[in-house]
Amino acid sequence: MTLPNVWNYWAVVVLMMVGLYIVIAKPNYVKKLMGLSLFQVSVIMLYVSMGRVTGGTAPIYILDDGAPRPFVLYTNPVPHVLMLTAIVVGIATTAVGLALVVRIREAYGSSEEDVVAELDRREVEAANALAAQRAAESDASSATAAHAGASHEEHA
Amino acid sequence: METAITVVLFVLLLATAIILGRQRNLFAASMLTGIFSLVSAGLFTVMEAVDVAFTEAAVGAGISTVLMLATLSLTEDVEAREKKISWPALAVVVLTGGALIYGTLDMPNFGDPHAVVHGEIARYYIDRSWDEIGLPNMVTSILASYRGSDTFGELGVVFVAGTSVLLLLGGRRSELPASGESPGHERPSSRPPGKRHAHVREMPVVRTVAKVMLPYIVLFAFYVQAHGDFGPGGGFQAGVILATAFILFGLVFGPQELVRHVPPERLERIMAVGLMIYGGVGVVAMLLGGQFLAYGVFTPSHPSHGHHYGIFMVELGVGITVSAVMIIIYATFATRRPSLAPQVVLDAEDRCETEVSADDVPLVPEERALRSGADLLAEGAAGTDAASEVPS
Amino acid sequence: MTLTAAVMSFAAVAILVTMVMALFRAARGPTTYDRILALNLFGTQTVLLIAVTGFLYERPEWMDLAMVYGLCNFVGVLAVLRFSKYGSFMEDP
Amino acid sequence: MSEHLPILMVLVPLLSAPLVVFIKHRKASRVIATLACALSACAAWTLALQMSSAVSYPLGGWRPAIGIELRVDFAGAYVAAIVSTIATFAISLGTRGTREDVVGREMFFYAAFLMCVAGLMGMVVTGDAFNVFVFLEISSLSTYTLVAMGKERRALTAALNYLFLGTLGGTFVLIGIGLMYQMTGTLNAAAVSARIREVEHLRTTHVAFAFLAVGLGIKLAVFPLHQWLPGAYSQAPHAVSSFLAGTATKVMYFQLIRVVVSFFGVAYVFDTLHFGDFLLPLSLVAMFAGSLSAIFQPSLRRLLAYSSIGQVGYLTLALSLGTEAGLNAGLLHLGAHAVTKTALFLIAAAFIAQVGDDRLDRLSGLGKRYPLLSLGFVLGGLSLIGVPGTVGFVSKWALLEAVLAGGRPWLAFLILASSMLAVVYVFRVVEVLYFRAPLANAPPLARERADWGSWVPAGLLVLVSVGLGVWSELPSEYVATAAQSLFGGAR
Amino acid sequence: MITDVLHVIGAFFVVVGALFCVIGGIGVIRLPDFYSRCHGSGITDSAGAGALLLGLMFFAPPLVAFKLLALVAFLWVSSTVSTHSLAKAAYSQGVRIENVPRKDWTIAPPPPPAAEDAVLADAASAADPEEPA
Repeated sequence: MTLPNVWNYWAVVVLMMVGLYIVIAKPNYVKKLMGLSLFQVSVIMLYVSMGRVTGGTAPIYILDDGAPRPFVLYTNPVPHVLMLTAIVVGIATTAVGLALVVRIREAYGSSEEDVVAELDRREVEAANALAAQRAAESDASSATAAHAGASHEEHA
Repeated sequence: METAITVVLFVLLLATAIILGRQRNLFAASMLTGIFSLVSAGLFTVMEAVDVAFTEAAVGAGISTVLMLATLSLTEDVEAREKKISWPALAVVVLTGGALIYGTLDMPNFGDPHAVVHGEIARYYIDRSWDEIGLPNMVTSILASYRGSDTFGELGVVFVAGTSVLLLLGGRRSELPASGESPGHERPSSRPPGKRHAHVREMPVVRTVAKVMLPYIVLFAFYVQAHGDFGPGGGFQAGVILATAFILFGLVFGPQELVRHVPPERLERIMAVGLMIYGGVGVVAMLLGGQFLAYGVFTPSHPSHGHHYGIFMVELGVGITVSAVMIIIYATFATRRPSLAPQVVLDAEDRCETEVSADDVPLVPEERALRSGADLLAEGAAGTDAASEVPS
Repeated sequence: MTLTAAVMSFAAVAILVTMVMALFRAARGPTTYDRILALNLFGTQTVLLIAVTGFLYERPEWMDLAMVYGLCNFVGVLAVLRFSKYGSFMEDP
Repeated sequence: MSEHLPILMVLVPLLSAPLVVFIKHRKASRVIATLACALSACAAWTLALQMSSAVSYPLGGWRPAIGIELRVDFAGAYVAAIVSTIATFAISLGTRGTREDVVGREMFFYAAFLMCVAGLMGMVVTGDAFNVFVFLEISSLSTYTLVAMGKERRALTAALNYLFLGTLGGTFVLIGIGLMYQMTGTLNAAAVSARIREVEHLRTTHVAFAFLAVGLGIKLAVFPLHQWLPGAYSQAPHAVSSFLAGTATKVMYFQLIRVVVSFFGVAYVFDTLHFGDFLLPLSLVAMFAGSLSAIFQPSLRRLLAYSSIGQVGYLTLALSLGTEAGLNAGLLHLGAHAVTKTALFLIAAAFIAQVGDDRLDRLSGLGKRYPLLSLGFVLGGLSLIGVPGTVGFVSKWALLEAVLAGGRPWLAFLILASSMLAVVYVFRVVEVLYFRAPLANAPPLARERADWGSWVPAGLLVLVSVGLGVWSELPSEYVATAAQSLFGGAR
Repeated sequence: MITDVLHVIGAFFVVVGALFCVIGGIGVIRLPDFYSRCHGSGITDSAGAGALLLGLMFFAPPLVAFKLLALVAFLWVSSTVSTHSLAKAAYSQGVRIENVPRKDWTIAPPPPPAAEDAVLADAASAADPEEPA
């Protein structure tokens, strides 16, 4: 089968996968956000290389005294328009992510995902232990109350 | 010649991405993100995508690097864990990459002019946008008029980003003079107490040069805003460059000075005004009988003039909101009072976490190894500049 | 190959070689300042590369793009000095 | 004025967000926000009721394929009406359950909420592939921030995890749209479905659909990709968690239906790609795993979050049948679950307002103390299970009919079995509320008096869910025409 | 006719600028310590960029020539300032010249003659590896 000349796309796919790997594998939140912006920039490269026309100039009309020169080969302007949006979405997500990382660093004392997950797990464990302990106490006290023969309705 | 430059740039990009992945010193990593954006913008230029290169350079190399560095000054600047391959991540990556490569097998050749993608609407825009709208830069005419609602949504995303950063970090701004509950308390900077640095006042060169250059950068931003119709440029790029000028001011003269000159309360209103201008232009078109954002209705006699007015107003709204949001985001990050919470480092066996306060001198051995390890990495072995490796 | 194309491609090759040298210094540089210096050099070379390729493709209006590169490069280096512990900007809060 | 309805639904919340930030008045921003959602709901309902056929609104005055076109069919109007109504109910809760440092800056909270509503409404009405991505990003970005506004510090980690997974999902959708554009050369839904015939055999089209499905799957919290949902729904402030529970996953589900039906075409998706065979096992696993883990959750909102994952399994099951009856059941269940789950989250919010915490051990014995609230929860729980007389039954019945019509009776048995699991976790809460003695040493209740602000919306929605159950022909008729118009007898 | 002369002068300046860039690049690699490397990078910013962009002006129409002039002015100002602040930061952080291990040429090196030529040859080839083929 004849392989189309698509090595450009393969190079972009490799960059995308490096970015995706950093997002999934690295525990540090700031490093993850860097991987995320890497991933988004390479998706932008995929779009732009899709719109490329060999020999075509940038999608700006070449004007000969006021009128566009006829029969000029332009690259496809539509992916460029779409990618202006994607770049802005990327920077917006990175800014919100970085703000969250700063808040997490202040609340937890660490910006590493495994440390934060560990602290969360301990917090939930402590809450469950407290609940169990409180339930045991209330059973004991209600048992003593029942034992003491006070038959009236137990109010909160 | 073009494929040669493309190959070199792709190699540079891949090298930067891999070094970025392995680099544990996050300052170096954020510098590498800046380089990655610059080189990718170079690649877009070679691939004739000039507007995209413009925005990627201004946003990627400019704003996002500065934001990451500002975040790192508020959090740790060294990644904790050493480098080890995580197999589940590799599996997901290989799976996704394989699917994408499988997808490229049926794609048309790179740069093939007869591909389907250049047929339909792209052919229409290239042939007709000069007669219908009359702007030399096709990208701006598509961006603002044909697909105007996309840009309206995009401006909404920028507005949400500004609102989010204000909601998340707007609270604890460090007041102007060094007040706050513990004026004496030193920020637990990782630098040893002995090595205080010269205050910025002692760097007159940078201050005067910044004062000289700032007006020209602002002038350049307005040029880019107006030039958007004829060449690469437009509302987004102009807004980002204008914000870069204010960020430069904030970098050189200090964030308090920036907040004093450009109070965030007023910026928040300006942020909202830009989006309302964009929406307002659309609503006026509706009131005049057309659909939302139908600029042709403004001048029924010859619609292309209506498009000129509409696109100019819309780009103005975009420029206002984008610059206000970028300045707000930078000011919020830079004036955020660093938390005094000690850094929590989990013991290797994850049994107990050692509450390590970064500013008590006797650092935990493992922490010191980590710290000096990073310095060693940064300062380089072979004892060169040994004096500069200050005992932390 | 017309004169301009030959000259421009020679300049482009020269700039790419300088970029590789800058990357070499960035990778090996003992102190972090060497890395920041290499970043600065890399940024300037990118500005020149865009200017030269602009002429190679007869699209001279790319100079705005080169201007933005220079601006971002300058702000990037100042930001590194302001926020990193290596900088001397850091005011005492 | 009425022909502008499709854009007004999106524009009113989208423009009132900057208005709220511009005015910067704490009390007024809440009134404006509620008014904006109510106006958007009125626009959606009038459009849904008075439209005879699919409405097309060309933005910017350009003809559909060239410019962006808003395309609202019966199903779109139905989902838009549900989303805006639930938004009005949710926003009336205001900034309950948010962090204390939001106090001075409620206007930003309302602005983010309005942008989230506008994003979701935009996604439902737009007919252009890339415009879907833009509105998806608006709603997702504002959702991450709103979730981070929760009281506890765990809301921050929930929001950041949601950001990572959600952005990966969004970028997968972007890749899918890119590949689809490369194959068909156009972005408009109708134009794409016309051109997809010629490129059906190409591998790039298969990969494009795969990426779109996985991306929307992440946003939809389909079983293996659902890790973000429990944390996000249980840590978010009350208004946000009840709004998201009712609408976020539902709009993504509707978008998946649109991708399958109006972008790629049912014949291609179900016959060449056998998408149904992938989706069926995933939904069955989701139904059982979601309900099973819901049983062992310590707090009420986490229980409801895991039950949502189970209910999403029903939705994807309905879609995987690939028939018009399946689509009808899916749309019906979308509406039923939206109303029911939002009512339950509102009740949970009311309990938290009274008790201060929604852990099940803190709620023990409150059946007698707050009979009205507990009754509301019971009715909501019954509708979740699908007991006759509630809206849940209407949709489960339609699902059973669709499954039986599809000739797979064992599926019907599995659906009933997973409904039994729903009975278990609903009864667990009922047992805690009614049959357990209140804790003697429980810390004092957050507030004694009934907090009517959070009780009224909850009560209203419960009445709606019961009412629709009784007069069940109201929703099922409308949805039948919607499914028929959307499906168009393709198979 | 006139344009050919302009192009020739421009080509000359572009080649000179490119060479300056390369020389600056070599300086950044081979110079021993940080401060002298600052000098190396200074060459590319001032002489290299200046000559190259001046050369490009000869090829450009008037408006673009003015843009190039603005670009040269901006580059000259910004890169010198950033190199200055970088050097100041390095100095305040204690980076000194004397702690760089330097080859002490005063000690008479007894390298065998063959080694001598090899070193010279290396130096020569390292000096201009980038002459185009």
